[in-house]
Amino acid sequence: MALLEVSNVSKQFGGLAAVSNVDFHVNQGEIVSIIGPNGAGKTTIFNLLTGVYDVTEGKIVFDGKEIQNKKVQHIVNAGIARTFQNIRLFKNMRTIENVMVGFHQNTRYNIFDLIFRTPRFRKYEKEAHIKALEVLHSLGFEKYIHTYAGNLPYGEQRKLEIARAIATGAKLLLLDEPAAGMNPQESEELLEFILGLKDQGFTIILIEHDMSVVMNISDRIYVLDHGKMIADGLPEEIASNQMVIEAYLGKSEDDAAD
Amino acid sequence: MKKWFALLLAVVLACSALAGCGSKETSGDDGDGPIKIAYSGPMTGDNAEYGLLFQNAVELAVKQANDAGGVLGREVEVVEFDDKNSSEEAGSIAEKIVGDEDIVAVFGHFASGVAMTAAQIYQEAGVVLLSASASHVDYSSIGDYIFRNNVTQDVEAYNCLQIAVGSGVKKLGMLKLKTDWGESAENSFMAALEEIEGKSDIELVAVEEFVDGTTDFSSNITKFEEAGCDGIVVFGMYGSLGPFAKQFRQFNTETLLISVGSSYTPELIDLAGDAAEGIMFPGGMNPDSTDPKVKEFVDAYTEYSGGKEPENMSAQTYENVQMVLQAIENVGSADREAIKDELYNMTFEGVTGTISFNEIGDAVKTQVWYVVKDGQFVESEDHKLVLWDDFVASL
Amino acid sequence: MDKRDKIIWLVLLAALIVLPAVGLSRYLQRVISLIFIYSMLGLSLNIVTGYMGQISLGHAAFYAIGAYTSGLLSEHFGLNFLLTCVCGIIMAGIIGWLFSIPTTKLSGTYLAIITMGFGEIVKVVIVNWESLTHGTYGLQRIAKPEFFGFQLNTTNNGLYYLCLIFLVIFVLLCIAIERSKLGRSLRAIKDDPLAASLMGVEINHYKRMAFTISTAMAGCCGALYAHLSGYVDANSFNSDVSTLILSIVIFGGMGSIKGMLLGAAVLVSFPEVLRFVAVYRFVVYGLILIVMMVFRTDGILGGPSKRPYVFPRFVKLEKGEVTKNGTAGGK
Amino acid sequence: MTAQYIVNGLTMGLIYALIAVGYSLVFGILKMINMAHGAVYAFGAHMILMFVTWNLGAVPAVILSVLLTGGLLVIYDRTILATLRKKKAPGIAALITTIGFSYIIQNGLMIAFGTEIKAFPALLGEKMIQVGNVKFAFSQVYILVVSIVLLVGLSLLIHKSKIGLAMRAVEQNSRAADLMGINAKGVISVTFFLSGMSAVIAALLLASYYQTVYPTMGVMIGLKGFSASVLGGIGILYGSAVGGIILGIAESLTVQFLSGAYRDAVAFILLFLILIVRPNGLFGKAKVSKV
Repeated sequence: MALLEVSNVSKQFGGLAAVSNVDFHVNQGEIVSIIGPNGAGKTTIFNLLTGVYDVTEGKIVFDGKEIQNKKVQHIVNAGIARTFQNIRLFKNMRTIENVMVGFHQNTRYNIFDLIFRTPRFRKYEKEAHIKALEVLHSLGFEKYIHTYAGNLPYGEQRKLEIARAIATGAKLLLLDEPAAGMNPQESEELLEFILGLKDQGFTIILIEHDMSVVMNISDRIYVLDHGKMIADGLPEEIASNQMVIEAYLGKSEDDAAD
Repeated sequence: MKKWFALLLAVVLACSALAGCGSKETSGDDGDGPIKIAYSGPMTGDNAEYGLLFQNAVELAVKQANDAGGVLGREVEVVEFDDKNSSEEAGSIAEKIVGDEDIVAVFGHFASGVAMTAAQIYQEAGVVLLSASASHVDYSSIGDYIFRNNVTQDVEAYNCLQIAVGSGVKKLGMLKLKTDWGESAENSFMAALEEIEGKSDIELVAVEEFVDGTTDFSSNITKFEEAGCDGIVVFGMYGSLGPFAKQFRQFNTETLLISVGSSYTPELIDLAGDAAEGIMFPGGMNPDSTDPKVKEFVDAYTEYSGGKEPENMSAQTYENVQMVLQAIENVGSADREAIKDELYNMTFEGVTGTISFNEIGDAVKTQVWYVVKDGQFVESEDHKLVLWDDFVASL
Repeated sequence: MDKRDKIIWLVLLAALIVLPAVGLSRYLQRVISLIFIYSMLGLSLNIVTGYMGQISLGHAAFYAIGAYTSGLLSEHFGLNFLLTCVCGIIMAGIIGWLFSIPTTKLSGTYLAIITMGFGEIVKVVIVNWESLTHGTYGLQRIAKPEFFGFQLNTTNNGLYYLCLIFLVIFVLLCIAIERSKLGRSLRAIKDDPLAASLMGVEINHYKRMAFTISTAMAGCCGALYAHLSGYVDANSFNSDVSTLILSIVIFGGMGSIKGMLLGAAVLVSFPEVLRFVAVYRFVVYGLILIVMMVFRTDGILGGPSKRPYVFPRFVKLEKGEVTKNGTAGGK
Repeated sequence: MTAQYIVNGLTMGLIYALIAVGYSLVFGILKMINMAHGAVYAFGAHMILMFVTWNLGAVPAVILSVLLTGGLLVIYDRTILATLRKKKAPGIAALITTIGFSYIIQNGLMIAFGTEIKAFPALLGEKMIQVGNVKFAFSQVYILVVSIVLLVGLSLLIHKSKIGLAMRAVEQNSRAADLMGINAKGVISVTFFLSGMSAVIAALLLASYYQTVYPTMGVMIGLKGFSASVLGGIGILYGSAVGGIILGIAESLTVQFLSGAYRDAVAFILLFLILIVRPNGLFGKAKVSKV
């Protein structure tokens, strides 16, 4: 049974069908990429998966449970976390605080615990701090612990966003164009990092334009164009698929004639 | 570094601010040096015009006393405060005044609510408070140090009813300012109406309230018209009476308008213009009276205040200062308690008539029936205000 | 809290405890007690405006609710101050919670508008509900707090110390909130609400909680003020008071606890100093607001602190890792 | 007699509409509430009074007052708000400066003109007209005519004229408008000037109808005009006009059926309900927030 099962999902904004009758699935431990030209509806799918938008029709089943149109907090609790196309870190908070906000749902103490500093408060705060430090170590962020997220270099901010998503304890990570705006050396480094995540057992859905990253990292690829799935399969198949090329490059002069 | 500097600067500012106004603690009035009295009134915020009018009256009385050689051969000095017509400010000022042992008596605090807040502190510390404007019924009962040389609410309300009945009003309307002053004026007026139940065919047919600062009375006027009032009593200051009269006269020119003494100022004529014609008041001192005592005070006040004419409450403030100075003269010392005791048993020939305080500190005042005739406040020839009990008996 | 902060707090506390021994006049005591109360009001609004970035222009409404609840209970039932104060806290908190339910979905300008409207509505209710609140007369001669027969008033410095004790409690409460999941969530909501919700923070729940805590704290200040001044009416809680509280938060520095005390000290003592300049002080007061916003938007003590992140005491770290004073460095 | 109340309500409603327009103009462009608008209204009234007492005649007094008040707002925007925009300061900062600005104007007026209520000449005459059993002053007709002319004129200017197009462009995205060669700074100044003008005209109409002027006259009128603009949907001109009229009539009916004491409360209770039910006001559209 796939970890994530998306069947016949559509999303209409008034007349415009951003996404129509999309089906795809992701198995445990896989890295699946969704590619397609700008405005194909990739980020809309992420918003549907994370509950930011409600589906107009169709079902999304994650880990055996239906999660479409559920509240954002329930979906995060169920184990899906995401990053954003344009970075949305808590700029005025420190690196370690950003990660600890990720731990939010696992730090189970209430208002009275925090006022009277009860043992329960101390236990969860300590746990949160230790885990945050571990996550930051795995990123090699020792020297950035005290820095404010807004002051981090661009590449590190991308990584921190992923670290924050991991901190929520998610099983499925939705990475929205993590390599955007990165030079080859940085995207190479990111590639290693994502593969590292795969080894740690995370399942990943990747939206990405940088074909060098997509082709090397993905187990399977789906291609989306104008809200419809036009192709899916292994990276090699997708690379040579005529429809995909047309979707990206458009029809060549003579083909259009006939 | 910059933040440290800003922090340091702000802390220094705050400390100097607080140290700057710490008043020195001195022992009681030790018989020499200037006699200090305090005046506090609203210099800013609402009713600031009254605050300034009273300030002139206090300063005039002190200047005249000092020109005549001071009291007990000592110069008199006034310490002035602005209580912004707010109880919280008045509380702080009262604490400051009672803290300064040299101050022997306090005048002012315009509105009843503000005066009563401060009165608790003066009473606790034993400093005489003499108000010329508080009209709240239980103001003086706060304590034996609390005096009032002003017509109390009930006397003024009774006189308004006297004017209404005397002018033959049958269907009476009431327009009431929504403040503690307006509430207690209404209560006294209702009590007066009950007293003359059955003895006169006057009937209260409409009661309208308005919030301070209202200038649009159109809806209230429409209600009075619907009730068919031939007389309306307005419990409000000249700032509300003026616009109301102007708007009311656009709708109806016969109905009689009656208001309280405090609306009896030249500014009313500016605001209401010819709509003020025929408005009747129970009032205190008449600035154009021919009585030499009044004439001399009015001229001295107008000259001192640079052209502002005194109204009744400023005259009462002037008398209050003179009374306290007279009390110090009689007792031969500026001791706070001695002044208080002397005030109870002295009578004083003031500008508004002879004044003596009853056992709870209220001055027994009589009022005059005034009417506005072509822009002037004139004593009504054909009617005279009598004591309330005589009036009830005469019905 | 790192070493430097601890020293500052202890020195400040010691100074404030010793101050009355220097012989404060009743007037100065009253002014300083007012500064304590307005510091607490600043701390209460700081939770909504400082941490969460939402403006409330009607905070005086909850200050009034606390004052009237405590004043009326002590007038009708003669309850001890602590009891009436707790009731004031609960009443203001409950009304704050009820108010926050429909308004959490509003933000920014609209929340500012509706809180301002609520402030005016509370004032009208106080003026017109004569049977309960004595209407425009206000509450007269509110009893001074009494503990075991010992009455606190300005002659025995009692009220001064009562306010100081409450201030210490408020400061500790705010530090506890700031250094916890709640504090982090509120600041995350301020920075990016959508990202915060996607990290599992239930936005509306935390906004309501912040609002309720803030209004409950304001209720406590109201109870304290009622018994300090002995007289309250509708005008003691008008829109100028709300603006003053907001200005304290802005002037002191949004999100900075020390900033609240500083803001209150300067903005409350300032009109007392310029008392002789009567009318001008409001003009200068307006100028302060403008100058602050143009030149120092973070206020005097606001803005991100340069000092390293402080790990809680109970987080003992193995030697090799990051020690408390951050050997790992950082900007 | 309810007709009489409706007429009274309509008069106040149109004044609230004019004030609401002032708020909508500024909010439309800068997404900022100008908390000093009530004080600007009082400033306009006192300027007219001052020029009239210099017996310059009614029309020149009003024109001078419009120039002075509009100029004051433009200077305020260019000096203070522009620096805040340059520094990308948060929204609160601009809001707080307007609160400070209103303190300065109001207390400046108190210093210059004293705090007592002053008489204002009835520039629009005092004749009364009777239609059926409804009586109203001639100046009420003036208020009706002038405010409608102004409201329509401003709407035409915004929606039909070139400067109006520029204003709407700056409203959507001032950086993009700059790139298109629109002088955003100039457009913002014109907006402030128009907002000041609408306040002065509202002041002229009301002050000559009630013939009273005092420094704090703008506080309550400002708050109510503000509620009216939110009622109609802030940023939308015709919304403000409708909001103002609804508020004026509701207020007048409250005084008729309840009592004068609740006159001010009705504005805020109405505001409270509208914001809960339709936060964007009667005519406002909900904005879709993009991720």
